[in-house]
Amino acid sequence: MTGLAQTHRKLLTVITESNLERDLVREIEALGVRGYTISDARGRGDKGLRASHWGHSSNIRVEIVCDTPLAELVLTKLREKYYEHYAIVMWVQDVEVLRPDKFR
Amino acid sequence: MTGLAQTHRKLLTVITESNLERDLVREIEALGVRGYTISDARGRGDKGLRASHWGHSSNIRVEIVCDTPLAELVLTKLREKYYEHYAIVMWVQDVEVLRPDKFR
Amino acid sequence: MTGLAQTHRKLLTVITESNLERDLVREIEALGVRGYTISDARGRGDKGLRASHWGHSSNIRVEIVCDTPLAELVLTKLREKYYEHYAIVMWVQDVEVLRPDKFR
Amino acid sequence: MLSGIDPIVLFFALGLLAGVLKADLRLPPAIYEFVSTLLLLAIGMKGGIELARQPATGLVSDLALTLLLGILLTFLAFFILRALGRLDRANAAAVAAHYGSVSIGTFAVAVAFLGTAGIAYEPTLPLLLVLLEIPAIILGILLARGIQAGTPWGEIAREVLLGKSVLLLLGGLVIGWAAGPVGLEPLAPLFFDLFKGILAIFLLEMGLIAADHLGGFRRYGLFMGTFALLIPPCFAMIGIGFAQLMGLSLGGTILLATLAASASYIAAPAAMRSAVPEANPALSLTAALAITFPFNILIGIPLYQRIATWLMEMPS
Amino acid sequence: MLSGIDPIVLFFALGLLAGVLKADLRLPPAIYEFVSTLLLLAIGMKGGIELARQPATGLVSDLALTLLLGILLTFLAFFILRALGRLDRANAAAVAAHYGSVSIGTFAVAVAFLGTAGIAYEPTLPLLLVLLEIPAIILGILLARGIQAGTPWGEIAREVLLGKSVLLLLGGLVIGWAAGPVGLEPLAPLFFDLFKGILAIFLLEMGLIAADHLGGFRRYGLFMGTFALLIPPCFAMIGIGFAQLMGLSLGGTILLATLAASASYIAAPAAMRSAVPEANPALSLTAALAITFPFNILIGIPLYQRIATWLMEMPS
Amino acid sequence: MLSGIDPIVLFFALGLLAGVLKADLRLPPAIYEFVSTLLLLAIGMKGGIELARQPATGLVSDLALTLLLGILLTFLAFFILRALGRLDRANAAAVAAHYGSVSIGTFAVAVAFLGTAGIAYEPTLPLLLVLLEIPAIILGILLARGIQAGTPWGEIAREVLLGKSVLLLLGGLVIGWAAGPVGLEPLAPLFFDLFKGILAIFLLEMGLIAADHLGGFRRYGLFMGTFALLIPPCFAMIGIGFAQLMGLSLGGTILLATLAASASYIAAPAAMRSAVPEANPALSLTAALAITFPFNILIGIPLYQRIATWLMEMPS
Ligand SMILES: Nc1ncnc2c1ncn2[C@@H]1O[C@H](COP(=O)(O)O)[C@@H](O)[C@H]1O
Ligand SMILES: Nc1ncnc2c1ncn2[C@@H]1O[C@H](COP(=O)(O)O)[C@@H](O)[C@H]1O
Ligand SMILES: Nc1ncnc2c1ncn2[C@@H]1O[C@H](COP(=O)(O)O)[C@@H](O)[C@H]1O
Ligand code: NA
Ligand code: NA
Ligand code: NA
Repeated sequence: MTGLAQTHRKLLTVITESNLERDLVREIEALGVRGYTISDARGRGDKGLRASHWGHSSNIRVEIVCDTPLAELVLTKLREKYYEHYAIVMWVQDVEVLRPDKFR
Repeated sequence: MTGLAQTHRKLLTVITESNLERDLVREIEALGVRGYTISDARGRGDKGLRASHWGHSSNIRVEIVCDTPLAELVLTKLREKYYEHYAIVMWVQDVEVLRPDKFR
Repeated sequence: MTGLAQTHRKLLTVITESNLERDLVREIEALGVRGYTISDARGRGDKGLRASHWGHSSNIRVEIVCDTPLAELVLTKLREKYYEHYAIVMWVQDVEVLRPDKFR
Repeated sequence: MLSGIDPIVLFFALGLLAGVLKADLRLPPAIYEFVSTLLLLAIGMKGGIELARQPATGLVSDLALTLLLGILLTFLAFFILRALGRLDRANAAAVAAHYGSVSIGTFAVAVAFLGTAGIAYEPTLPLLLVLLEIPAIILGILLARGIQAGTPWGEIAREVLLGKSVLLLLGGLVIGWAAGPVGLEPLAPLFFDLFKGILAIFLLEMGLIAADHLGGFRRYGLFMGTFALLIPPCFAMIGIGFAQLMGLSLGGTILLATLAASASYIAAPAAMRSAVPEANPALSLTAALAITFPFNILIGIPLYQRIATWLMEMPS
Repeated sequence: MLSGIDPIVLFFALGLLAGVLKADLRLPPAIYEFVSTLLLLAIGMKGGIELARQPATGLVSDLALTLLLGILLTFLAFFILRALGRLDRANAAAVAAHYGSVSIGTFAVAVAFLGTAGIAYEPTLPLLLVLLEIPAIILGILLARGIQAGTPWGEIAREVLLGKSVLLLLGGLVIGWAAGPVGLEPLAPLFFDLFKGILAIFLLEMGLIAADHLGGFRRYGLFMGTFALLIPPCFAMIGIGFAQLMGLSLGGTILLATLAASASYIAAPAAMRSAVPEANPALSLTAALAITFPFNILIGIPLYQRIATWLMEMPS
Repeated sequence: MLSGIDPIVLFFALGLLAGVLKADLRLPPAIYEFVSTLLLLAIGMKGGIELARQPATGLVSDLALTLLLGILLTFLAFFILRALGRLDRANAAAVAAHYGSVSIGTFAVAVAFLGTAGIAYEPTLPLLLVLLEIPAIILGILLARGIQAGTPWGEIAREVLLGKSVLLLLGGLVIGWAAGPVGLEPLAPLFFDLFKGILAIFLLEMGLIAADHLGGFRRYGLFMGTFALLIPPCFAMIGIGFAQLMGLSLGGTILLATLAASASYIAAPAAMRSAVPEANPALSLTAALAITFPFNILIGIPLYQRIATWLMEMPS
């Protein structure tokens, strides 16, 4: 885009078990993430259906806009910590942002 | 991105009527989609405001990460089945993923 | 993508205070936005944690798919109106859409 | 003090007013679900208790007549909509399905009215309510699509028969019948003592929802408005006729009239949306929710009560 | 067993404790909405019933005095915050709007206290409550922005007058008045019998919310803490004075004192956020929710009751 | 009319049926939260009131025996699962933690049963319930991981001790004790009169949830099914034994037996998921929710009641 939002950042999206919310937030804040957005979700993946309307098996959808090194760091750490035993999926996209200072 | 999440996939986002959820899920699973994420939404489009806090007129937001052929297949089929009579909007983006095996 | 969804548009994502919903919708509709999707969210940013389960401090997540000029217009206007005093974050991405006529 | 006004009707008016003024008042969907669950269970359980007290007689013929009533009303509505309203086939069929079916909220208000007036009714009425929900929906689909090969009848039957309202009404009925009046006593504070208060909250929400649909009024023109206003009293008369055939009491007659006069805004819309997608859902919903529902609540039920009383007190 | 402690206060303490300990206890927003809707309707209806029983006299002068009280309290708060607290104009105006306005939760607790103590109060109090909500908010905006051209007064008036609390209180009042004590009897189990239980749940939630805001305490320093602690008893005295001018009974006096002492945490924050965005919302909310609300609940109301009793039993 | 059937059990059956038929019936999570909050507070408050009436004696030894019971049951379950079921260490430990801990929903049903039967129980039972929740979870983690350096014991303790159920039960207990029977009277309509109705709604939801987990049945084979079916009565016998050691009344004995027989599906799953992530959560949940819970509700509690009565009426 011209002019306005020309700074490039990464948008990292994480879908995982809602009971991990507290732990995951603590984790990413420790890694240096200063901003994130969370919403509730349900879905299906390798670990089966996670759509019960009960806390036990619903998902959260976490979005983090940050620079590439931080995105890679978060990706690596979350993979190490949660991939083996938890329902989790992550993907990365390019985004343009205003006020790059807000997104490290 | 370097190293980590270098496999490319498509992210297909579908916004449609929440009462279609059960039907749509059955449809995409039949097409071979093995993973998807759903959250609740509201909005406005050609079919008017869909923001009542009542089941009749709220939306869902479905995200599917998969490879290009599957994304095209899903896009075609959903268009054929729902475009004429239902409130529905779809868009496609590029994403980088870890563990490409999870996303066909 | 081949054939199907080859028209390019912008996806503008806005995260902001949920109490702004009514005002912001009026604003973007006045700017010419004919379609948008809203969902509820929580998160953290420069203005602190916005995760109370109480109306006062929760967020909304607004998505607008439109052409580049409109995206820039919306971005500029929202920045002027809300950036100084409200918790707000925006980012822009490229998307491919079917039925380009639906997205101005 | 306006004696004689039932306060639950005022709750509907309050919701309507708030909705029209676009006030910042809305009940979360979870509360709507909760409140309607309680009402459905309570209505079912009331019927079940009475059934345990005095077993139903002549049930089979009553059920058959009820089915017939549902079919008749749907056909009638369809032909009026086609002939006078010049609606296309799909829309006429969808609207007809709404008016051939019933509104449980309207039924609950009528039950509350009878309670206040101290008028008893047959315990089978909740059963008739369930039965009256169904034929209109199936017929509506048939009228719209003909007997096509592709129609997913299995899926449609499942959706209708396993809908929330059928399940909770029948479930309540069986529970009420199995546990009997004594067994249900510990549940009475929630389901029976709070019934009218819960209904008030429900009607507040219904007012808000109806207000959302008032806008459709203008769009669909004079014919639909007239239709939505005149069908209820006409269908109520047919309902009274069927009640006489069944030999129902005064209370039962009022309730059957109310059922006939009411239009579905839960089961029918969901079924029509999936089976007759080419019909405009706003058309039926506006008529059923924004016109017929308020009419029945505010004017209809007292009217049907008066007519039924007058008819049944006539020396025969 | 600590006789004399009202258990609803303990629910607030439990919520506060759970919040401070960051325990995994939270009531869904839908429940908060439900519970506060019930409380608002119940308070309104109680007033309406009494109004139907004994029509209000001298209402106009009472309403005028109430408006005056709201204006006076807001000005007072503003000047203290500017002069002693050295807050900038926008923040001083925003906080003043909170303290000139009222807290319905605090009012509900006072109503419950009077109920337990068997003290009657004038049926017009819910009306005064509604009236007291409004001038502070408008004045707060004026104090912050002056009489500017761009101020969307229409929008602001709409937001305040059509806010949830005004609508439900007035709606309840009208319903209570129109239906009268007998008409409302079937609604009593939900709205009146459950009142105190519902209030307990509400206070549990308020405790959790207050705990969320305790953190702000440190940040805004000693002055705001002192302000939030000393304003309530001072404003309560002014409220007692106005109550005497209106000739209110003991119950009415206690309630008006409580209203004056309380700070808004629903209507005022929403209005200030949109009309005075440069004010820090956390500042007012911390003061109103984390300090003034608990103070009034735990210490204030019994204190005002004692003072009012003592004053009114004095031979004049 | 099937006299003798407690209707709340029928609500569970209705939910189960609706779930199995994949009917369109679901209670919003907010309602589940609300309903379980009310139940936990009510159970706690009931205990607190009794405690205010008749202070507990021999409490310390009862608490010690309860801890011992929790430890014993967890070890027993672990060894059976390892030796007979050939489960790996992590899964055996996780399932054992569920069965050594308790289900509050099951306890609530037993309390309701005793209420109907007019059988009193010791006021300390809610306290024992809280205590019985804890050792199994800690032991389960120890059995899975050994005494490792990295275990975040602080975090785990916080999660267990500040879990919703512990907090609301203990909070209710303290409130009930502090306010006493008279002070709590105004809260009785919500917490005590509605108790059984609220429990019915809770069980309807539990039926829906259990149905969701029935699928796991097939997957985990015969052993887990048998385990989930036979452990309850065996553990109930051990519970009865401990009750005799404590000298509990008939009601207390039935409740302790029920607690021992029940398997946690809230506290334990959450703790195991974070502390023993390599264990399959579906395994424990299927057993606890889809088999053990229904068994206890439908067959277990009446059975334990009969056995306890028979034992305690024996001349000693
Ligand atoms: N291909 C996919 N596209 C979108 N979301 C997915 C996909 N696969 C998994 N998910 C989401 O990620 C959660 C965890 O996935 P899994 O670890 O594969 O069970 C699922 O419950 C879905 O919500
Ligand atoms: N341009 C758009 N950008 C984002 N979401 C849209 C857009 N247009 C439509 N939507 C969403 O898609 C739903 C259906 O759109 P429609 O079929 O145009 O009524 C709407 O209710 C919106 O939630
Ligand atoms: N870097 C980020 N990535 C994703 N969401 C963010 C980010 N920063 C802020 N947000 C969201 O935007 C809201 C407002 O941000 P702020 O204005 O920085 O307080 C926050 O409450 C978050 O939900
Ligand atoms: Na009808
Ligand atoms: Na005040
Ligand atoms: Na156990």
